Amino acid sequence: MTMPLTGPLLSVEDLVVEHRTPGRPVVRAVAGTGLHVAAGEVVGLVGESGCGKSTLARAVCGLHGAASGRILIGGHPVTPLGLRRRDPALTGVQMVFQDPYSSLNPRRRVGAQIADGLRTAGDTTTSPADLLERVGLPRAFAGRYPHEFSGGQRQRVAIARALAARPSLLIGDEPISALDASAQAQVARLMRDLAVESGAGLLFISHDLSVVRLIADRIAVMYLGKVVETGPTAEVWADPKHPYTRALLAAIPSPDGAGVLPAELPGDVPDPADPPAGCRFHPRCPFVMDVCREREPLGGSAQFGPVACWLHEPEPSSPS
Amino acid sequence: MTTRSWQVRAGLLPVVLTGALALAACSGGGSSSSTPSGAAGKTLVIDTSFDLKTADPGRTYEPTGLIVDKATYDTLLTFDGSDVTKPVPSLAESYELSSDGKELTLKLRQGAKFADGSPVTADDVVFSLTRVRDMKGTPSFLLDGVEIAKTDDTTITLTSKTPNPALPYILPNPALGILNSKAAKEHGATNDPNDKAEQYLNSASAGSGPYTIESFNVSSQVVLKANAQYWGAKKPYYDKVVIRNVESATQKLNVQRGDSQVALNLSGDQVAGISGGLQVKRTASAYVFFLLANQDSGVSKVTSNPKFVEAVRKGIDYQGLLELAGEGSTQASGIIPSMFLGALPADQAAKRDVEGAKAALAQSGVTAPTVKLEYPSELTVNGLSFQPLAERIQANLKEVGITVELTPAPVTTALDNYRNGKEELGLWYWGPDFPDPSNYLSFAPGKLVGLRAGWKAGADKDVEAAADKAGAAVTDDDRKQAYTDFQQKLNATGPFMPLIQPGQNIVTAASVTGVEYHPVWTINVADLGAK
Amino acid sequence: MRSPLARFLVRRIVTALLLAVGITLVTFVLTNLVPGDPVAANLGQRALGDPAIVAQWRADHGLDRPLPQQYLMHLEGLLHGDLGTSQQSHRPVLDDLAESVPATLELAGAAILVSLVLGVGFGVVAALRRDRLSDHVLRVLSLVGISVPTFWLALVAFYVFFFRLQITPGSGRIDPGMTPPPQVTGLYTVDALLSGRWDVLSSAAGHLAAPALVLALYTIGLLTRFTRSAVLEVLGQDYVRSARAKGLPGRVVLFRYVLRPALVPVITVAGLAFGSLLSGTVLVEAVFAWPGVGQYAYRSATTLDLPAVMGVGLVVGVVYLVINLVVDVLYGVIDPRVRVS
Amino acid sequence: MKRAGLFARSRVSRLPQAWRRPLAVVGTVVALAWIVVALAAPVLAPHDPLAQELPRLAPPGPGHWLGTDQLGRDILSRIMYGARVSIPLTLLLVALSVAVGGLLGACAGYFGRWVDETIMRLADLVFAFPTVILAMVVAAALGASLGNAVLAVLVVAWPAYARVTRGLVLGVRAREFVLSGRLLGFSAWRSLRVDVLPNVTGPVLVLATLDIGTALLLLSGLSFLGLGAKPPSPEWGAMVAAGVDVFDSWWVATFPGLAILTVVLAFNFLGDTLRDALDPRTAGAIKERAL
Amino acid sequence: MTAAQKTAALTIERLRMSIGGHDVLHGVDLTLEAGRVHGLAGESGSGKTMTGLAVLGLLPHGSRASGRIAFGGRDLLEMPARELNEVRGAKIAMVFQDPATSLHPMLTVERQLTEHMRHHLGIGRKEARERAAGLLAKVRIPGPEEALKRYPHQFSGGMRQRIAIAVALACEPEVLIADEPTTALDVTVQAGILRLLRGLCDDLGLAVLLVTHDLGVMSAVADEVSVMKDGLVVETGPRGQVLREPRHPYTRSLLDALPVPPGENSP
Repeated sequence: MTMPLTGPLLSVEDLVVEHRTPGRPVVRAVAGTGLHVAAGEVVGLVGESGCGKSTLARAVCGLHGAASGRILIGGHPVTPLGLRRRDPALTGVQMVFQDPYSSLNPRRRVGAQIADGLRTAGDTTTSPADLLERVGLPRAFAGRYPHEFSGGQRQRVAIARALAARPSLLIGDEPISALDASAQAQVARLMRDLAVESGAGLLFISHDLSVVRLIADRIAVMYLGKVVETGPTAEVWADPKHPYTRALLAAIPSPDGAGVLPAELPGDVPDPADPPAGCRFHPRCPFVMDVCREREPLGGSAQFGPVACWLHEPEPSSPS
Repeated sequence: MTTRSWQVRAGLLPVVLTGALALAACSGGGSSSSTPSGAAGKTLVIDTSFDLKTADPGRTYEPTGLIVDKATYDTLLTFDGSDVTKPVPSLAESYELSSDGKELTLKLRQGAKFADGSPVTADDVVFSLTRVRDMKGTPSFLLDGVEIAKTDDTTITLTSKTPNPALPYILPNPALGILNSKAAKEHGATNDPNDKAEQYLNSASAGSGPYTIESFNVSSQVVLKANAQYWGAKKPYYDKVVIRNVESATQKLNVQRGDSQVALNLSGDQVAGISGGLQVKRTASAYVFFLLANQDSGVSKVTSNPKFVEAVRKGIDYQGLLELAGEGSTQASGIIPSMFLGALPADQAAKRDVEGAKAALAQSGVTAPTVKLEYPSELTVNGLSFQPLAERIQANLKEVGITVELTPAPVTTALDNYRNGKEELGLWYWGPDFPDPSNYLSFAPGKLVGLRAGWKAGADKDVEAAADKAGAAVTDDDRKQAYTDFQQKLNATGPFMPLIQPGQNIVTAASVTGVEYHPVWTINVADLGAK
Repeated sequence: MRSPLARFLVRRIVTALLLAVGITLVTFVLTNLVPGDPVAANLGQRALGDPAIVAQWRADHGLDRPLPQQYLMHLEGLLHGDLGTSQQSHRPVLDDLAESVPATLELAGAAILVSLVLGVGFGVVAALRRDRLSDHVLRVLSLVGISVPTFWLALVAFYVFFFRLQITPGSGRIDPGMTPPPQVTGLYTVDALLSGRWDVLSSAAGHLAAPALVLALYTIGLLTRFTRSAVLEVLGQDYVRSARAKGLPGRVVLFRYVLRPALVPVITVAGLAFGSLLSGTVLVEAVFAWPGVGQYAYRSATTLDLPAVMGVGLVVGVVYLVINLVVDVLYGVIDPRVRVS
Repeated sequence: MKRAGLFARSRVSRLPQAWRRPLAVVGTVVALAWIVVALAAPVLAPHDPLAQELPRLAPPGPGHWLGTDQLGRDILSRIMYGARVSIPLTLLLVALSVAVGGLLGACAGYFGRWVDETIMRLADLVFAFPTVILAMVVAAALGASLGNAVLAVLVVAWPAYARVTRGLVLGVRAREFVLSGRLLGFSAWRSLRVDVLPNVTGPVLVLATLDIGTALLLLSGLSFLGLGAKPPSPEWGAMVAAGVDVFDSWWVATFPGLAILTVVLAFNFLGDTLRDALDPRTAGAIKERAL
Repeated sequence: MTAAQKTAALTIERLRMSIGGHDVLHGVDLTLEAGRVHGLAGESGSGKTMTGLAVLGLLPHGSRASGRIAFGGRDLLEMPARELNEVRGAKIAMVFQDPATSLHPMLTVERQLTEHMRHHLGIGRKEARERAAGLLAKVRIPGPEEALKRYPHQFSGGMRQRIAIAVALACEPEVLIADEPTTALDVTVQAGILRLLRGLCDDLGLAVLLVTHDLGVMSAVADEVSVMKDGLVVETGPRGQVLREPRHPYTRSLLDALPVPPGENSP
């Protein structure tokens, strides 16, 4: 099912998502931020663990309610998934999850699980075996149970199931982080190729920048509940603007055999329940200024463009 | 290989600990295995299955309560040993029944004292007896319609509207024990149902008996201690008497091990194997087990059929039931137990006749009947539980072609149905309230037990007339004749089937003396001594 | 700022109080489901025949009111420490319970103590000697322990140890000739110890041994199985491996690294096991003529003594809540994560 | 990378092995033997279990291998017929507990919120009472009969299943395949039926096996207290109770007790082995409820 | 870096191991040298972690090992349990993958830092405490004195791993086995830990066995690299050679699977 396109396929605006645990302070996992994905576009959302990128993805699927802000899919607001069936208008968003060992029902044949996706799309012509073929698995595997597959194969099946629903937006929530290194790049590429081929947008979440670099058209860097920098992948990679993005890139050890020790970013990620005032990154920022401690550079809105940093305060006239 | 030796050493530790603990437990057990009877502090331990609600004489009517009250209270009259034919003086030194049987005059003994040392007065007597009557507790019927008056400080007059020749036989009942009225009143005793003295009387006896209550617990044990002030000639032998609530099976083991000196409720089966220097006192008890068949057609169309009743009566294997009840038991030929005046001779007892039963069943027009037999599940009478009897009856009647469905119930529930006359078939027992056949007139139609069998007044004129005649008879010969007649008629057409009188088997240590079974109070603790 | 443990406990106590109200409601409803009229059970035959007395009795006991009102009266009484009057003993239920509860607590307490020592001990041995002979033997034994019908075992034990072998004393809590020690805790062994009555102590301990062991067999089996798996689980933890990698002596690793965390789940189960011990007392007390709550409960239930049944329900429920609370506090003692933010 | 797929892999590969463990073999053989005895009792039993035709209280000997009871009935025959009473009833009871508790627990776990609160607080309440005491009161309230005893035990047994099932459902519900299903537009019921329940049945059934013994102990305990089977039904607990009165005739109480012991033991052997074979994560959940 | 020293601190020869009858190591050969980091790479299940555990005799339940692990002239596999225990923690220390689980959650940092010091070195509580504070400072834990009183759950993941390293270094071991020490950490934190490890190796002359699946990490800190596959070391050599000109096809396939060709991803 594809929806008429009005503006970007996915538009997240000023989204706030909170985790509440009785007896503990409320944690703002996503603290008022925005994100856009266009049809056919591959966006990589990167950040370290606990920065809220998975929560953001889940909110987009309706798996987590938003405390405030808006999420629109093709102009259609996302409602949290309760006990009722998912709004058919929203089934165009499908997700591939992190853990290959829990992403498939161990009690059902993979063919049947892929068929669920086909049913969602109302597709009566395609067979599960066709989809298995598309994700690079033998057609005969449709009759097998998940435990007969390796981790990488399972993720392929999960991708096949998501694709079967003919999504307009595919979300990968760390879909490769639990795989062996040799399978990671393959699966990531597969996801990209299939999404682009079908004209869907892909929101690819990962903490592994090198993989994101490989497949994403655009990259969004998240830190402590906020997107701090977005931009075309090559641009961000070549010239990271935000100090955090720089630190993140510098920390990646390169397998070049040169023995170069990666750069260290001192300090710890602050407690999301009690974020620092002003710029959230200021306690660790090597370029911290007074203004950083006091005022928050609001990204994504009119004031700040793709980089939420006082170092890159935009010209008043040129919002991106 | 990996090293694991540390695990072995550490692992042994709990085992060592455990062993020490087990040893401690065993050594604790061994040291106190038994107390020799009598000598050490002169403690007597009596095991019995408790049927105990209260130690307040005005409320008590359960066997265990009567044992306790007999030991802690004196009554105006009493019986000597197990002889229930002649009331003898106690707090009253003499009594006289007027010729019309309506007025009983008692002379109070001088010098009798309560345990607190105060004298027993006529006022105490009047208060105690009036209290029993007007408080409407279980035993109040004993004094129904009896006026109690103090003539002077040493004379009490009991006046009844109708002739009451049984009254001297009623007065020994421990329920009519004389309270220290001053002490009792201080603790809430009154002459009406609002009496509040029970709690006090459960914690401390207010009587003049040879023992006083040291502690009292309706579910576990009652401890009596000797009344140092006892006024009577025969002082209590034991310093302390412990009456414990023990299942009959355990009673047997306890008395055999010497853990107790008296076991009161052993069934015939349990007594059969007993040995080793124990005394066994076997007596037929005054309890009568009987079967009732409800005559109310609203309750059962089947059991109200006279031919069906006949089939049941003929179908029961009385000898087989006797065998279950064991040694000391006898078949009940009538509803009045064998030791009472007017009891039916043994040769008139019902006999099994399966063919006759089948014939009667055929005549009844009821085919393949199914009836419910209710009985109290956890109640035992002298160690005999209702369960095997019911099962045997079930088997007996099956041979006749009657299907019996057993519905045991806890005694309270069962009692409810029984008292309300709702049981189709019921298996119960009757213990005499006092040793007199007049007690059994309640089996007549329209009377207490008759109604429980759905036998309403007017249902059987013949039996009713016989009952009235028996109630009015005054001389022993007349009474004997009338009661025999009443029972014969009852057996012929009534809804009751007397079954057996179980034996009362009292097992005591060899050293214990003075054991006598008494039909009213089972055992008089004060009579017990040691060699 | 309150410590997490305090906050945790406050929350537990509030839950416990709500549960306590629930318990009163359940017992109340249950006891009112019981067929049979308490009047018949409690009045004399004569009084029963007199409608005025019956009505009066019903009024006195509030039985003429609608059930919700009866329940509120019941609750109000509870607030004043009034559990009503037993229809059997005609005494305040509280007094009855004050006599029978310590007896059962002594029995169940001794049993849980034995179970903890033996069960945890066996469990640790079985886990450390996993898949060896001793492990297999303990496994079979512990399974036998949880499979034996308690009521039957009580009979067999009484018959064999008391009657045949004559190594355990007979019925009751102490020798009948002895006077119970002055009441402090109500536990004869403890009271005897406090008052220095060694003969009573020995007698009480002796009387306690057999029923407590019979009662404990089930929980020993339970705790053995449970401790074994808890210890095995901890043995597989990374921090145990790192402790061993540090070259710490086996003793230290066992007690500090293995037992302490393994005890956390064991304590939970021990708390639950205490509940099953209370159950067992109903079946064991009769055989050993132990004057405890089990006998009282059985008697009350079968004689439809509603106030007594409600009292038992409440006391037992409260004991359960207290045990749970103790378990919670122990968590805090053992595990700093509960205690420290 | 250490997170191996214990969930799916272990169950498939380890269960068959479990059956070869000696305890499991003994358990299976004994349990099967009892089931055969129950089925074939009319053929196997030397006497009519109700016929009061033998000498009373005869010790074990020829013609009555396990002796006779107070009424002269053959104890061996009664025990054999007793298996027809106790075993099916226990299985029925456990099945009912699984059905009631499992369904309630699944609902509590899946639907959460007030459904969860209501069901679990109810379960807490039941847990606050010792099983025997509660069952005793319920049985007394309903009246003594085996059917009512089963109901009474059901009342105390369901919460355990509710708790375990709820815990398992909570675990499974958060798993990614369930979320995927919901994202594909599964209704809550379909999700529960297709994705959740099939993945909790295994552990719940193991718990049920473990619980058969406990259930039999409780049932026979109630009968022992006179709140279960009605005479003359040869129920084992009731038979032990009948033996109490005739201590000296040890065989009357001993053999029915042994019958209970062996059946319970057999199922415990089985259940214990099955639990060991189960994936440790889910086994952890049911371990709590070994009581 | 003191590459001139070529003294073997620990040698593993023909190490074979089986768990429950399944062979997991088929004869592993490795040599660790003082002051050098030896990287052990491979995919999950290749046996690299088991090799590390075997050195300390910390094998899982039901496993058997054979071959030779030479340390200080003795074979650790043959060493009596008691003596091996004296080597563990004192001469050879280990750091595990997940600091969240490898530290005891119920014991204070001080206790976990000092207990083996006191046991192995026989020093008093006070001295051990002082050394512990010094160690925490060395691994750059802020406020070492305060930190000693706290429990592991009160620290972040990176801090916990630093504490775990401090614990490993407490008795001044000669060999450190680090089993995926940064896998559970974020990249920015990982960078700090890698720097710390490299620094400690250089400063203290430790022989480090770094087990990791991340070739980037390997490239950053390891001097020598061994690649394992299915219980065998398929290739060993200096870092530059193995990562740039792999000889074994398996190593090559590992490198080819990387998302970014080597040398191309520096910003």
